[in-house]
Amino acid sequence: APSPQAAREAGSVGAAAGRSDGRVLAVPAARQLAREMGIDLKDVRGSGPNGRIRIADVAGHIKAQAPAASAAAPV
Amino acid sequence: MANMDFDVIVIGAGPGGYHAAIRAGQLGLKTAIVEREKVGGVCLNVGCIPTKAMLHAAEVMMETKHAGEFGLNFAETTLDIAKLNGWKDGIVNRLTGGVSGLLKANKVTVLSGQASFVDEHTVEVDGQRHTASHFIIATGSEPAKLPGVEVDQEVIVDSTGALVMPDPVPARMLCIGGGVIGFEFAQVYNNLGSEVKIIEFMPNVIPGADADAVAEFTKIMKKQGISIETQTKANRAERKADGVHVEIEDVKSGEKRTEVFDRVLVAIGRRPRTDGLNADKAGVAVTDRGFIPADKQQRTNVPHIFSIGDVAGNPMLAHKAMKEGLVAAEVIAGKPSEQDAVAIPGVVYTNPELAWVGLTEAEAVDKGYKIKKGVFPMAASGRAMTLQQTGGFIKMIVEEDTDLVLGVHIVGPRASDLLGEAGLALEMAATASDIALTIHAHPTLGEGVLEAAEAVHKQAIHIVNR
Amino acid sequence: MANMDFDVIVIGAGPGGYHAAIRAGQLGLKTAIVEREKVGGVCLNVGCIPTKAMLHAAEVMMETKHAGEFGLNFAETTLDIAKLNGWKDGIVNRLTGGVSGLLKANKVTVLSGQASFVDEHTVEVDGQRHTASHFIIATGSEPAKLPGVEVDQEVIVDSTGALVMPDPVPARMLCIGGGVIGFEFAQVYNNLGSEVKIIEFMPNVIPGADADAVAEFTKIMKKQGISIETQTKANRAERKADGVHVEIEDVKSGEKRTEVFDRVLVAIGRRPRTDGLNADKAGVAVTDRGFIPADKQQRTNVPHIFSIGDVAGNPMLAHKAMKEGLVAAEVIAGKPSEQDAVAIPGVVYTNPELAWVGLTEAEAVDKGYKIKKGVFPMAASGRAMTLQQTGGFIKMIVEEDTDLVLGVHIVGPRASDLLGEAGLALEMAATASDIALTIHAHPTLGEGVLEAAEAVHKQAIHIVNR
Ligand SMILES: Cc1cc2nc3c(=O)[nH]c(=O)nc-3n(C[C@H](O)[C@H](O)[C@H](O)COP(=O)(O)OP(=O)(O)OC[C@H]3O[C@@H](n4cnc5c(N)ncnc54)[C@H](O)[C@@H]3O)c2cc1C
Ligand SMILES: Cc1cc2nc3c(=O)[nH]c(=O)nc-3n(C[C@H](O)[C@H](O)[C@H](O)COP(=O)(O)OP(=O)(O)OC[C@H]3O[C@@H](n4cnc5c(N)ncnc54)[C@H](O)[C@@H]3O)c2cc1C
Repeated sequence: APSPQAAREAGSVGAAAGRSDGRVLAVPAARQLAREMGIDLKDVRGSGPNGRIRIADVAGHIKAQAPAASAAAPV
Repeated sequence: MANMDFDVIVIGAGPGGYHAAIRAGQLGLKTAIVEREKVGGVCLNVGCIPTKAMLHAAEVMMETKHAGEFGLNFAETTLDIAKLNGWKDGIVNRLTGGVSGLLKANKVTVLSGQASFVDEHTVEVDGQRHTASHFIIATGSEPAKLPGVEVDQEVIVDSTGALVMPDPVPARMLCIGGGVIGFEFAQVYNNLGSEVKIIEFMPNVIPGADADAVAEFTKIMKKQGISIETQTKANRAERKADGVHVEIEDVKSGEKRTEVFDRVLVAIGRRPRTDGLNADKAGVAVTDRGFIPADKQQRTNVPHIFSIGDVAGNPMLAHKAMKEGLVAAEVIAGKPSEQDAVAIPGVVYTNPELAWVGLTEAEAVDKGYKIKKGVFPMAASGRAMTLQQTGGFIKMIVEEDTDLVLGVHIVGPRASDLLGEAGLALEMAATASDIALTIHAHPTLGEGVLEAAEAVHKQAIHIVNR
Repeated sequence: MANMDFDVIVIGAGPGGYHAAIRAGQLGLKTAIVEREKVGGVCLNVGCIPTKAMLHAAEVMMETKHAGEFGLNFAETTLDIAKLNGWKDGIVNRLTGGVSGLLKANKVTVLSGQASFVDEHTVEVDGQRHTASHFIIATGSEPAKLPGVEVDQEVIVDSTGALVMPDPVPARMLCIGGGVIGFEFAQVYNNLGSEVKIIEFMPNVIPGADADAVAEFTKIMKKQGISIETQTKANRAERKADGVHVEIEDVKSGEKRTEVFDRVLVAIGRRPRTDGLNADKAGVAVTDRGFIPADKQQRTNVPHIFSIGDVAGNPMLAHKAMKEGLVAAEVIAGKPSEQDAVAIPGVVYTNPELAWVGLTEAEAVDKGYKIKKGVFPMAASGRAMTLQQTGGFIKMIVEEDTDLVLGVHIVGPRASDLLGEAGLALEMAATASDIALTIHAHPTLGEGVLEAAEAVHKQAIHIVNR
């Protein structure tokens, strides 16, 4: 179940990555997952405040990429 | 409602009330707070603060007993009990004085006396009527009474009476009720020299805490010399020349016996306080048990009247009252605040402490979560060793599929200080990995939180993972 | 590389090395660790742990001095110094024994002796050659030497010598170097009765810490009786009948004077340790200053050879070494790990502690951040009052536009325990609001973290916001 915090964050989605200090705001587990999946966090849209990336955002990014591939094979 | 005296009147200046009033003041509301006893409420005057002062004194006494291990010896120790009581009162006075100053600085009018509703926009205080567009009821709670065991605040005391340490320290002390308050006083008296017994009606002490944590905690308390009997109740108490004769009953067998004590503490719970408030005159609903319930915005059934803190419902904890106070004030000021806390931490401030936030293992299972857990014993912590406090553990409950932290349960020194991280983890929807990947300073007790998270993944370093 | 003896050989069994080895074992790698002195390295044997044991003893002594405030008095106090030293050694032995057991439990082969590279896949230990597909260099660091002040480990000591408290406790103690180690020992000796002076070459003590925090910290240390002189250096020391004569120079004026001490600690920094390693034989690059640098995966210039901990670079801290050890082991096991920490915490484990994580105010400004800050004084904390420790504060640095927490700096009791929350906040990219909206148990020191976050928004409750 999504926590109230998650709901609160969803209400205040900030800009996507691209901070002046070059840092991509992502929680540690999301950083790890991105590395495991070979994903550049700069390509992921974070749902948290200031575009903070959570695991769910990385997972969502992976899913969003996947249909592009499967779309080529219509049912 | 320009013809009202105030934008908001807060009734009761405990932690809930003064937080509400200060925040209301900060947000530019014309605010008054009514208090019939002392600013600071139960918490500052006869609750959280004086107990922690006593516990600190008791802790230092305990530490000096272990100091011999590292070669520090004390030939003769004396305790000046009047000074102990006075020191504690001094801290209370400094804090309540501070709160009064803060109310003033935030332009809050303090009205002394009992507030009674006259109608839904008027209260009477000391014969004077005051109107307001909004009210925040923060009247708190008081000790529940135990029929047959009449509190005289001399030898049979409630938590307020127990705060005044008698001279000499009572030789035999009985705590009726194995909740947080019972244990905190049990340790104070035990460390100061009393022989202490806790009796608890239910099968378990510290309701709400994780069963494993409670088992570890009671094991340590017993080792410190506190005797604990569950499923045991006190039927009646009689003051006699040689002490208080208490009839104690084994709830399961029905067997009765009489034991004699020099002081008896009744700490069987607290009940909401609404006497003299005349809530009905404002149309505010009060439950059978005396609570004034509120929604997530802290509104009662009457939309412009709010209820917060102990009187609003369980858990009766100061930090819950504070949060609710802030929420109520912000809502009145037009902000979209909500009491949306994922979890409310609980602490027994003994030494070691028992502290937790989030779901217990049983609660998590009950709610249908598939869980994993990680346990890190304090005995494997270098810092705990250097502090001479290796009892206890840190237990983390995690949802299996998502790795989401559901609860953290700590028995150990300074456990309450470690709750900061655990609480933030819960509110931020952190995973055990998030914690495990965060560098924790060495050597700190907080490394145990990291190790418990690693243990969830069977990757703890300082214990053998099974 | 099936013909290798091991998948990985770790060189050096300090915190970096043993973390690497245990994690490698957990991940199923055939692992060996080489140690020429004692398992546990500097940290367990002569660093983090024994200093914290001494500091605990010193803290209890300090506490007993303040116990009179609440009526607890001690007629006569004696300190058995042999017992103190033995107690500390006992903790070290328990911990190093524990690490040996953990290495065994994780099927790590321990090789005793000095490891020297023969070629890039072979080391020699005690005349025996061992081959491995990967190496992790974790050879740590050692005290830097100060020309003219020769360490004899009797009256002129480095941190290792300082750990053995002489009997009687030296009357006059000089700490050369105002870093973490200098301050920790200064307080130990001060609390045990020495008259202590710290001299520091640079204009500021505790490099890397926030300037405000350092100012508050040094104010408290001075109040405790430690004398601190910055921009001051020791030119030479000579052992004479009446003590060590030290020529001290005021760096600005060039003025020199001689002062006499009973013990002199040289704690001017540490340098990486690569002696006897023959890193060149494996083609591993060593910098002029003796470091073996590594990338984010802890790889040196030779891809199958990793470098971690003190020898890999600053800051020379055990928890950095541990993290790097885990990363190296995981990378060797084929995992995509990275040393990607947002911040590495720092702590001075005195009483009160100075602890921080993230950017200092100056660093944040230097990096071009537009910042806001919130400061909460310990004097306004109820818990701090009950602990009799109201010196210090919690300072939070936040990015103005985003509310992102950039750094947290704490002077106060148990500050290191509060770092858990601050560290998690930084790694989770938390905002000050995230912290302010999280319920913190009352009464805890952690409430100060919440209040500092509230202060950023000028909404703290227990202080007047300006
Ligand atoms: C011994 C003890 C130890 C405790 N330790 C802790 C602890 O460590 N941590 C923790 O979180 N909680 C602790 N608690 C619980 C904590 O004290 C309460 O949860 C907290 O005080 C509740 O705050 P409140 O603002 O709701 O009400 P209260 O603190 O009860 O304050 C209510 C105030 O309202 C006033 N009042 C009532 N009716 C009226 C009226 N009609 N008109 C005017 N004024 C009125 C009362 O005089 C009182 O001052 C402890 C309690 C006790 C008894
Ligand atoms: C007094 C003091 C207090 C400190 N307190 C703290 C603190 O509170 N917190 C903190 O984070 N840090 C503290 N430190 C720093 C901390 O001890 C180091 O950062 C940490 O030990 C570094 O770990 P490491 O694994 O890199 O190396 P080390 O701990 O230095 O271990 C290296 C090991 O490698 C062995 N070795 C070296 N060369 C070879 C070779 N060729 N063959 C075989 N074995 C070899 C050495 O014998 C040694 O055991 C303290 C340091 C000191 C001196």
